[in-house]
Amino acid sequence: MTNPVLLIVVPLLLAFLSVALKNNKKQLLFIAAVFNVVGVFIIENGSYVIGGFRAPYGINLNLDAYSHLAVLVINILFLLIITMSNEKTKEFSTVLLVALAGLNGMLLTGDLFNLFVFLEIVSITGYILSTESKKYKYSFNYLILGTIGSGLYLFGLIILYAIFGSLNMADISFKMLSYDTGKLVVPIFLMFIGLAVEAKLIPFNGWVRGVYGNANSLIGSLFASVYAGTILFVFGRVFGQVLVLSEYLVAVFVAIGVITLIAGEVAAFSKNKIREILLFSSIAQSGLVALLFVTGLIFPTVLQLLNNIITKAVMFTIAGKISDDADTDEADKLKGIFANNKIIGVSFTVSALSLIGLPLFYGFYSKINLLLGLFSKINYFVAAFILLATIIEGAYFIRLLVKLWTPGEEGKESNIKFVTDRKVEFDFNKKVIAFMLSLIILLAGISPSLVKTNLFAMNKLLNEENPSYMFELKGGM
Amino acid sequence: MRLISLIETITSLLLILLAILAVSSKKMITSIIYLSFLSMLAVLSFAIMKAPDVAVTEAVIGSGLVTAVFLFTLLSMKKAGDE
Amino acid sequence: MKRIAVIILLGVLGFFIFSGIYSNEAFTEFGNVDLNNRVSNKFITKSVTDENDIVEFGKSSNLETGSANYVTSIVVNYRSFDTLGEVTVLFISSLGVALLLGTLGGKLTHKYRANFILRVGAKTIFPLIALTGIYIFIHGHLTPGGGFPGGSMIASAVLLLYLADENFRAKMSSFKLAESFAGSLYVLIGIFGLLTSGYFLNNFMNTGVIGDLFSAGIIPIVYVLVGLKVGSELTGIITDFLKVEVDE
Amino acid sequence: MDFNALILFMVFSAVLSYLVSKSNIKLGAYSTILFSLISLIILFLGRNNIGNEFSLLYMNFRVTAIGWYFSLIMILIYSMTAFFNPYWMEKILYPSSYNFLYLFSLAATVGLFFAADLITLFIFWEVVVWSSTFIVPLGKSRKAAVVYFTISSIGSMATLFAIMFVYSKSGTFDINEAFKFLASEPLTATFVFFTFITAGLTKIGIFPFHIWLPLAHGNAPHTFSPVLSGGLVKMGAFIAYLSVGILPAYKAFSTSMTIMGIPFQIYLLMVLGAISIVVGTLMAIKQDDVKKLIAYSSVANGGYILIGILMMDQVTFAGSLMHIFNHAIASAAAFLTIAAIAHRTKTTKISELGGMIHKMPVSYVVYLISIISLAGIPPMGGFVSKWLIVQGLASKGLIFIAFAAFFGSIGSFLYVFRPLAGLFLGQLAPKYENIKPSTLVMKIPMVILASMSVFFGIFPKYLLETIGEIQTSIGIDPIMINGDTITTINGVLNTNKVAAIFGFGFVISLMIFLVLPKSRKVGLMDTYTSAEFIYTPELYHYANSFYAPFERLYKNHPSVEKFLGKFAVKTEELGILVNSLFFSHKPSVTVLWVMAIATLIFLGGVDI
Amino acid sequence: MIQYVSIVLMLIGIYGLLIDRNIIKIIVALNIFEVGLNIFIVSVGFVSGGVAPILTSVNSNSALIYVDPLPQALVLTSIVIGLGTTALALAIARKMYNAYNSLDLDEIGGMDND
Repeated sequence: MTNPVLLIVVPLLLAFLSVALKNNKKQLLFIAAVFNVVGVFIIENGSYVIGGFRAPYGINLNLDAYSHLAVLVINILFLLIITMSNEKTKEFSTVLLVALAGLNGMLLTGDLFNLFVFLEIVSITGYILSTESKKYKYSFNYLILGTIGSGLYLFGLIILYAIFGSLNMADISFKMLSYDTGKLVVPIFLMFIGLAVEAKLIPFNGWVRGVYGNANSLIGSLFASVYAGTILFVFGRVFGQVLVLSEYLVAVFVAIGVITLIAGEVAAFSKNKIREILLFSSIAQSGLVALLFVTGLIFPTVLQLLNNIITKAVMFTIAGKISDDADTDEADKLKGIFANNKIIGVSFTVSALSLIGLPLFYGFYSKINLLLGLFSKINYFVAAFILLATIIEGAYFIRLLVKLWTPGEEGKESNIKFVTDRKVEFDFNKKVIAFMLSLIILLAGISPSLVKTNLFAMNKLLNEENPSYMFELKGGM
Repeated sequence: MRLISLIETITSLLLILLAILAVSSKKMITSIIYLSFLSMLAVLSFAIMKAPDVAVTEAVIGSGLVTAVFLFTLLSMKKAGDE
Repeated sequence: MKRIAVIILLGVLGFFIFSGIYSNEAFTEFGNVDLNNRVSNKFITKSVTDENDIVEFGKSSNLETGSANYVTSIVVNYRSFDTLGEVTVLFISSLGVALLLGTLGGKLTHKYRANFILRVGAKTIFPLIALTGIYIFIHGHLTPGGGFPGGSMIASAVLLLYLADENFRAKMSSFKLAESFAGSLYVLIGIFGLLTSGYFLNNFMNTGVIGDLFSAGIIPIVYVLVGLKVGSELTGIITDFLKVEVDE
Repeated sequence: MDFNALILFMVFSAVLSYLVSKSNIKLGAYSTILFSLISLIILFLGRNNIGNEFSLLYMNFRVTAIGWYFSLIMILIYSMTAFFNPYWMEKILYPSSYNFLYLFSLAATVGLFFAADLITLFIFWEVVVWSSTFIVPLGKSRKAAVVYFTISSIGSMATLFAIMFVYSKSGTFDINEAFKFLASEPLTATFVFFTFITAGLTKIGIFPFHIWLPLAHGNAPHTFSPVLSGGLVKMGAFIAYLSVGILPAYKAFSTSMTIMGIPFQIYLLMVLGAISIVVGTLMAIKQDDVKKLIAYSSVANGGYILIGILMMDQVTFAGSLMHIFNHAIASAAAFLTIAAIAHRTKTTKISELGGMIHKMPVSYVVYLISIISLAGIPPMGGFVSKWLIVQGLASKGLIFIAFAAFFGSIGSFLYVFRPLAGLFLGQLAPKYENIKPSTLVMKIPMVILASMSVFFGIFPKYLLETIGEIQTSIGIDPIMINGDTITTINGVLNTNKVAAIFGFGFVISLMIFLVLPKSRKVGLMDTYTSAEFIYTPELYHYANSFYAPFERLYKNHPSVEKFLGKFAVKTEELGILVNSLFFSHKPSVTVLWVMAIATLIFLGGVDI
Repeated sequence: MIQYVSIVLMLIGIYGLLIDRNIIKIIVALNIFEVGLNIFIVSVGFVSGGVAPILTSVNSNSALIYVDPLPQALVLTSIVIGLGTTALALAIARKMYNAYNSLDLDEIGGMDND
């Protein structure tokens, strides 16, 4: 098997079948996730046209180093997350199957309109998943914003089509190279809005707080990790590689990214609920990743993105499980919760420290790389903002960790008797996978060369000047 | 040719008018009905723009099914409100 | 006050969008489009893979896509992946609606007992509408329409029956099966193409002469499946919407 | 033994200690003593390693004389403090993790001092920060850990910026090479100098970054406060040394404006050091909690150390290096005595204690010695080093700085006396009538550290010779020392004579004490006023608001704590603002933002 | 003309989104936006004097001037997606009505966890 289209259509097929095979939905989901994880190791890089019509006329799938890495990570994380929150997948199995298909489709497609279709599929699965919390006003908000966003994306895309006469990524990219992109502010910004709504950039992300803040362990981690990762990979594809941005737009996008970064961290600092802290941290990280992508840094950005989504998968699962069991996720009411759940606590801590970017954890490696990239591009101010954000991030994460680990009143020694009486039982799956992921974070931090050389796609990303080579670039007409 | 452009102009103006009415009407039901008319005019404009496929689809889905779904929703809410 | 502010804001925004779009000379004005600058020109001559100078209705045969309707050729051949996605969107929405409303028990119409005319009329008119729908999607490659309007028509016919016949709800589960069957078959056809020719959703059948009913390769088959699937999905959506809450 | 193996050994000993602790907590605690002592011996004997280079994973190391000196101090403090660990194992929430982090942070400090490139330096710096951050909240304050980490990360992020900046200009991370280009670029050098040294300033606790010291040192577990105060603070001194010794600061600033012959950039930091001396001293006088008092004295002493290091000359620098050692052992010993007292009494508040001399005479003597050394009173080591620093400053005519140093010395008498009188002397509170003296294991490190203080006060040459070698190795004139006579430009100090004089004085006063009749002892509860029995005698204890009249002088002083507290509140308010501005359940709010932003951006980017 | 109108329609839809507090009317506004968008997409492919993109016995030759069929194909997708989201939105609206017994977003209230 080498054709990556199977990553999309097999989950889809199983989704269609799952309507008929009601009782085996959960197994079908698991089969599809495992199939995809196996599949990502077998697929071979290249351009795959659908229906036999060559790009840019037909739709093609681009499997280059960038999208290969993306599908690799996203599929593995998807499998891990549904295994971690195994008990919650039953009701949403079909939705998750479609989501899996859509996520792979978004990452692989080489066509901007096809991307819109998959974006809609993924968004709709998102709307449905968000209704799980029964907080319908937030789902409604999400739906309206998502629809308007993708509508504006389509609007912008059609304007581009009217100008360039093509919908193919590589073709448009090729044609834009010899075009005065300063004239394309309106369509590109409209497309940006569409992706920014999903990618959680301030101020386009009014839905995030209500949806993430009430999500359970499965849905929270899916949103924060797999969904967010996918949309940011796509963001990087569209705005980092396909569309040629004018200097003005680069400045605008960087400004939006910086605002998102700082505002997100500051908002997280003011929060007490674990999930809200995490969601604002996710927002900030999205801003960071988005701004790095538009500055043209691909490799370090991907590293940082991986850091974000892997750690968020662990942390949101734990936070969601805590709030499912303890009926609250306010840190003040959960003091010392990790004293009775040490493995989970260690996983959470390692993830948090990695997200802050402390050494010996993977996050440090990505942070150093992105700083090197920014400094080589003489982007001192952005680097300074990132470091400022790190300080805030460190403050609130350490505050959270200290609360969750060491119960106690000010002026009294931390003692087991201050531990909250709310009980949280973590099941085997969560413990093992969370711990495994934190071990990976640790290993990758201690020896980044492991990541560099062993993740085959990563190596390619590292070695090439412009790691994204979309196939048949000179398809032309 | 003249006739077409006349129809086009009238359609355009009606579209805007209906859209404004739909947005600004106080009652939900009128709003939905205006939306339905808007879709029908959209069908007309698709036809003007030589898009028969789109026109058929819009006629069936846009002005037919969407309106029906809207009305059912409203109906169910009314019922819930009655009880 | 708020309204005026919003109108002013949107007015300014509209002005910038207009000037942003129309100040760009590359954006061809309404009606002045030159297809030679777009990928569509190859769709017209059907020469994406085979070079054709000209395609003639009723004469040209064995083209890369045999649909006389260009839109259909794009929807089902050139960009069939979009269509699969589109079907999926509808599928997932109907699923979402079912998850949200499917647990409701009551039936909106139960209070209004359908009268004789509706019952009889519905039963007579149902085959007509359904047949029209089927005609539309079978002839999708020749005439305007296709799977989506055809499927919708079937859905509206079913809706009629549903409104008229109180016992009809028991039979709804067969639609789920039809939906599942049609969707799976659509994907399987695609995979079959992948296995035989290496391209997913490849048009692996002969296309025949343009304009014939059985001429467009897999297009009629796909459209039948799409029509069935869309029909059953829309039926599902509508029946879900016709449910009401029952007090427990 | 190769230091390559030393670092590996230290890391693995941390893991090993964790595993041992998992099976037996006490044994784990003893293993920390064992492992740190072994490391100390390896390091001490491995002096011939100086000059070696080696690498682990992607990290590169180079053993330098000064790095060796700093590591020695660090491991000494850690290993001495480790003797107290067994007694705290039951009281600490996560004993095994504590042992792990204890040894792990030690390994990281050694890695830091041997770093050959800036990334390695930064890695170990941050590792020390986060591993010690998790120990602090096990003590009395959760907030302390957050403040400690936040202030540390302000410093480390600034330093990281400098490191990256230097790398982007010079293309190398090697400590010796990376900064070289700055010699000819004064403007860039100024920027790099200030950003790079920030981490050092935060760690030493230089004003305005000093607020974490009293919080963290005062509230950390009693067995970790000595390490924080005696050990980890010295990492900052190392960064300060790198900023003037390796970064060619004096060369780069040779063209810039000078104040008293010192480039204004460096002078500015010296002023900060002087402010720290003043602030630390004044605040120390106020404290009722002994641990906070010593913490503030660390702020003051940090000022001395920074000033001395920044001078980079023959006398002051040597004094500073010596003071690093003296302060480390003295403050560790002081904290250890407090720990020993707290082990029995469960409190560190001066006003709650008193008369401890009767119960813990060894602790008393050790405390006396170390606090005298901290205050820089002869004949302890602290005196020699402070004398050197003041000598150096005076010889350069740095009047303001010298005045601050002088002020610090005077003030230190005041704060030294307070715990001495309140804690050890005076009446014993009735509830402590039956407490036992500290255990033998606890006495070992206290006595060792105290005797070192005395020894190096009387025979500083053993220390100063090493320091002289360090000075030679980094290219400045070594301190002139002949026997026990230290020669500077302005004066000569013979520590033996000083010690003899003080010893003589001590003997005389001892004789007076023994000969003169004893005063009657009054119990703490034995208090009457107007012939009425007082039911709250604690409030009338003289140690309660000891320096009340003096403190009143600067009661309403401006405070960095308050300022930073306000800043944190403002940040939170900003966060709430962000929340309410952008996050609503109504789509119209976000849509309005989208449209407004789009309008704004089209306004700037669309040609009309 | 009709192209300008389509953009105006979109703006009116957004206006409705901004002004209306009733969730049903918000969905109506969303539909107006989508109708405007669909008309815009089709208008991008319109060629004046072109014929509908279907080969028939009358227009039997591909050498004729056809309107661009691609945007029309895209609009088909867009319409169906619009239906899907509208249905889902209305289903959520019904659930909201059941949960909060109101259709007014102001009445439904803000973040319940501030």
